[in-house]
Amino acid sequence: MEEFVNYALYFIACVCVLVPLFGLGLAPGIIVNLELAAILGSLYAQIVEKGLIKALIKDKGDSPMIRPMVPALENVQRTIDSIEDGTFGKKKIDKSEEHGHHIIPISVYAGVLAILAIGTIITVGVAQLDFGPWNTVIAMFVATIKASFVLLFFMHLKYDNAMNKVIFGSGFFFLLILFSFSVIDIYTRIKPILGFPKF
Amino acid sequence: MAHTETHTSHDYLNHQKGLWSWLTTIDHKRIGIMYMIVILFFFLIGGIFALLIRLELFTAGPTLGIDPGTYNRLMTFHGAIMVFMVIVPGIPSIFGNFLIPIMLGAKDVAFPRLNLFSWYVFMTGAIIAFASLFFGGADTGWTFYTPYSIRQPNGVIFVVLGAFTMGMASILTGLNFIVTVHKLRAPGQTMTRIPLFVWATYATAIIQVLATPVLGITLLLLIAEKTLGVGIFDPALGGDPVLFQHFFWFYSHPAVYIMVLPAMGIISELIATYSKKTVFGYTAIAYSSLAIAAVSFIVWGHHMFVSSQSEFAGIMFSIITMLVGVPTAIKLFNWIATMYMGSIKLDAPMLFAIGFMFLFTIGGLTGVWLATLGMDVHFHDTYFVVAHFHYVMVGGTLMAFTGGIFYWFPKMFGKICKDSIARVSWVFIFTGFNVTFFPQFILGAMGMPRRYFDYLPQYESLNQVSTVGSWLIGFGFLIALYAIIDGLLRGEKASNNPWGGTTLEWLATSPPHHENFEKTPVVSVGPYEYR
Amino acid sequence: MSTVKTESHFHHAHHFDSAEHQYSSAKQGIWLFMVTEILMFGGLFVAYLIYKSLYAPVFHVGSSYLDVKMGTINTFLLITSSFTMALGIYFNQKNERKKAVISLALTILCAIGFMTVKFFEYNHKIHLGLVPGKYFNNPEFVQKVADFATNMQATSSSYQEIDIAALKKIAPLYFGFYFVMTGLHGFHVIIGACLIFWVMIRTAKGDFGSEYYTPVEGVGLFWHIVDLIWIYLFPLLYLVG
Amino acid sequence: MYSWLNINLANTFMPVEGTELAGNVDNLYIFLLISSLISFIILIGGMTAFIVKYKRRSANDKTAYITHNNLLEFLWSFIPFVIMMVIFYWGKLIYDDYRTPPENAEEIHVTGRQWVWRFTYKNGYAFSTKPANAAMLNVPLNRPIKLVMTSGDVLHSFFIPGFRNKQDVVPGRYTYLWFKATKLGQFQVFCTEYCGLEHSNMPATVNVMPEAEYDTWVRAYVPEASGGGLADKGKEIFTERGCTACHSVNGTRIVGPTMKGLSGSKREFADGSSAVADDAYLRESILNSGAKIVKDYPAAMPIFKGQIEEEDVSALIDYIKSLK
Repeated sequence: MEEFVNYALYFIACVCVLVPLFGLGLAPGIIVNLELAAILGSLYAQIVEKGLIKALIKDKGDSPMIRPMVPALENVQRTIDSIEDGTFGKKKIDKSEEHGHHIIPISVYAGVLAILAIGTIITVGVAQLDFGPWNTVIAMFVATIKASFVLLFFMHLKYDNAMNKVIFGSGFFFLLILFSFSVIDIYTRIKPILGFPKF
Repeated sequence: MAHTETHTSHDYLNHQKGLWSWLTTIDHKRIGIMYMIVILFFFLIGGIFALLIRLELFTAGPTLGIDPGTYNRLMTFHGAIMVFMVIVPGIPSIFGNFLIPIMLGAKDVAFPRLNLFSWYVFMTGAIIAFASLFFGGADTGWTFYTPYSIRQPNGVIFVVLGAFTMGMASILTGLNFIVTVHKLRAPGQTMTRIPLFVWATYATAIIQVLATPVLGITLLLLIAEKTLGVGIFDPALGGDPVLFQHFFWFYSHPAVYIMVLPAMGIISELIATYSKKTVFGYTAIAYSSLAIAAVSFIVWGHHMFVSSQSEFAGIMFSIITMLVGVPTAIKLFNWIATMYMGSIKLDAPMLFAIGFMFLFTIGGLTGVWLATLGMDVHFHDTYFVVAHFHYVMVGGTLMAFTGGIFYWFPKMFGKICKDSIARVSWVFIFTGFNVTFFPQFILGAMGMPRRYFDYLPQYESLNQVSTVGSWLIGFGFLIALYAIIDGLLRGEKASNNPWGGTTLEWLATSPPHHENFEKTPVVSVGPYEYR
Repeated sequence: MSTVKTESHFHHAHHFDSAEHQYSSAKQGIWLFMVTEILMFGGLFVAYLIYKSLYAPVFHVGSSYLDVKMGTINTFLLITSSFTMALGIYFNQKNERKKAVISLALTILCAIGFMTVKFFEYNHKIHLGLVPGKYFNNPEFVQKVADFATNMQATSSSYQEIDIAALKKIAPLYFGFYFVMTGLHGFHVIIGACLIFWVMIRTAKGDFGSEYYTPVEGVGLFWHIVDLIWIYLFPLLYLVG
Repeated sequence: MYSWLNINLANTFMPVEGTELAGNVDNLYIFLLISSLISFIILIGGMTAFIVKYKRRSANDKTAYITHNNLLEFLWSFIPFVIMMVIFYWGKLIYDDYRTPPENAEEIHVTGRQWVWRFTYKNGYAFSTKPANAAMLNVPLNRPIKLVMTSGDVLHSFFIPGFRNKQDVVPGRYTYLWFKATKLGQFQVFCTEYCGLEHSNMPATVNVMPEAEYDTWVRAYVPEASGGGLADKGKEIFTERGCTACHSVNGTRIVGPTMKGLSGSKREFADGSSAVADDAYLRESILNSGAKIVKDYPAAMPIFKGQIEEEDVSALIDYIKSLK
């Protein structure tokens, strides 16, 4: 029964998102993205269920191509395992409960300050050159790097528990919703005529 | 279950004495009661405005001898008071404050002083909003649509600033509840064992925290617009009035769920207790609250189908709006399934729950009509919309609210209201409500636009029916108020668990100890174990 | 909680199990509040980005009117203050009260410096008549916007539809955004400085130590958010035209 | 009066269908009404049946312990979902019709202002709904018409209940509304976006004429140089801009002071000061009414600065001066 419900829910999801959009020919982009997500999801499922990474490490771990990647792969496998048995993130919570008052050495703070200063110089410097629309992209990219350093180290988010990370992430997520949906409307509707017509 | 005698000497009502001890209290129960007093007062004012509006619409043309400007101010204040001061803060601030810690088995909310602070912030906001009346009032409607609101005299600023401040109180309350639910559950009280009212208020709190800041910035920009002429929302300076609507509804659509989700939580409690039966599909109801909260953020465009929003955006918002209907339907079906093979007792709170189901079903179904693109073009901004949202807000939220008051009254004050009086009030409110608002569906279909001071003669007969109905509602609420006052003055002493509820608050004494429980309870079963 | 707090004997509030429990709850509350700050400023950013793409010439010319040097100084002031704020928490964790007070005082100094630079910038703008909509009075700026748009039309075919007469009318929009965004941010800087002053006094009185420093941590988070917002505001307003 | 007691036809209390599209909307309406009625009966009927059947008999009734049922829960989320998708698709089809005017549609320009509509035909024939309230938007039968609309001040909305059609009129941009009338006669138009004092008094009428009659009517208009003095123009503006809503010209008090004999009289203000109503005062009061508030009157007048052309102000002042 449980399985039936699961498959039924999956079916609902498909019908609910794909069919109406596909049928109406509304947004091929959305469908492509969803299919990509579905492919990634099934790939993930395969890796998890069939243990592809484990097999890779076991069979080809000695080949020169793979050897340098083994530690990283093992890391990935460990994360996957922790998600599967439901302990993902929990270890971190325990750690932060123990070391709730995690003390970061001054040297780290100083390093972050240096990075922020360098970031600022880069942004100002780049702005003097003309890359056209890329200027905005570069500036925002550097700003985001700077912001993440502030978040992770100054605000200790790196050592904080998963819940606070989720809470903070949700702020940006809902901002994205506000932005994308307003923009979707603005760019698909009649352009403003700028100014009043005479009566 | 109910075995200990009430400890009147240690309950929260007489733990400390005097007005000052109330105004400086950090006890969540007392703060809940303080919210109750002021919100009932605001409700009275908003209700009087509503009656005046209906009276003015009794005949086509002027009836009361007021000019259209006064009518528009009445209409604006009715909306602003009812939305920002009554229905949005209502259930979370009163019942949420009073009950969430008790239901979780905690001694208080996470930040008691912040809780008191948010009461003062709320009061400040309310006072600022009312101060507008001395500066010419506001006649923009509670939506403050630009550019009209920019062109109006400065009384608007006060209402906007008041709404902003009350929004801040709403954020702080929501924040407090989220942390309380996360951090202060009693031992054994897992997330799957908390009562459904807590689930609903938790989902509400998430919306409050995530949506209200956008309202805040929108209103601040509106104030900047009026004082400095910034031009972001003013088409005369290149701004876009439709962007204002996007920002406004990004808050105000989720706000609709701030209003109705806690009501759904109350209904879950009432139906379980008065059917003496485990809630059917606890998980489904709990998660549907979260689902509604999540989806509510991406449907706001259905308020703007004819606002010159793009066709693509309209279609997108319409299809997502349809998805909200699914979790709502799940809830309704689950409640009815809970009644199946139960043992149903029609006390006043249960009558209010049934009234909720009846009216909310109508409100919900007509909501689907309004989310339908082609249909909404005709119904938008007509009395059909007015009827629809009153069916959801009044028929839904206020029904649940009144039912909740009678249900938890013994717990709050240690006395019992006369059930017979409460039932009489239900009869008047329920019939009066339908008499008032059902004709408005027909008026809307006939094409009568909303916010009209004057209307064509052909709409007169239905408007008169509607006005008569409003008197019935008013009378019904007066009886309910009488029942409450009568209960306070002459009510019988209540036992700890007069209705046979199974959630934690019925383990506490009536009225509860000032630290809720003398000994922190340990929870080992789910919330609705009737076996 | 009215008892005297010493470094080793912090009494947690009655409704919490332990000091650790209270600390993590308080922190979660502060993070939730930070989310509301992000969303509030986020609304402004969304509006800014939308208008920037609609009326590019206005924003281009507008940003050229801002003094990048002053903006850069302010950026350095704020990131330094973020650093000293972090140090303030660090020294509290280490029970080094004197150093903590000095760090916090330095943070306040940076905030005052920031506001001073801001004051000169504002003064300059107001002097030139570069103020929001209603009071805007700088024909030269409007002319520059028009020239820039004409130039765009001449060099690229995709800007043919720009209505220059109308563009002139909406030129003040940039300074509307400038004053609202930096004004709201400046207001947060002032609030933050006051809060830092409050925790500084309490640190000096010895209320905090390695056992209990939640208010410092909370005020610190608020201050970093103020910094974070400036990190985005600076390039958007000053650099990206 | 519509016979809304007749329940045979669900749409009897909807206004007369003036277009083909209105018929489609009414079909959707009937479908929604019937499907909602069925759902309502299932939900509330079920509830009532349970209330009656499982009424509490004694205080210690035993109840069944049912926690959930996956199949049931799946069904009652899936079936409403499917129904709602059908409704969405139907609504979307109609919406597409609303939003795609035929290529050959004839354009008529509509401008909304507080609280008057102004219609401009292709050949330059233009008139307002006020002061001549009888002025109707004449349109031909069976020919698609596209209204190109904009607003001069605040948001309005052009709503023709008979055509089931509505579109907001937004300042600063053009919006469209199209219809092909299939029934002769007059159709009511409302403003449905709140626009202030006279929001409910902003009606217009669409008059559907036979094609031949329409063509003669439209051709009868010959563009001519507008005559009349400045004061006459001022009188027109005075009515068009809705000044009449608050200011009388015959000495009675409405909301604001009367205009009769205003010019040259001594005005006393709320702050105790006073001034003679000369041209400069009139100008200031029109553009920025809040500067001087006449004693005993509310500060209710909108600010017209930037909203009104300079020559219109002069015309208004001339007109006010003519009211002795």
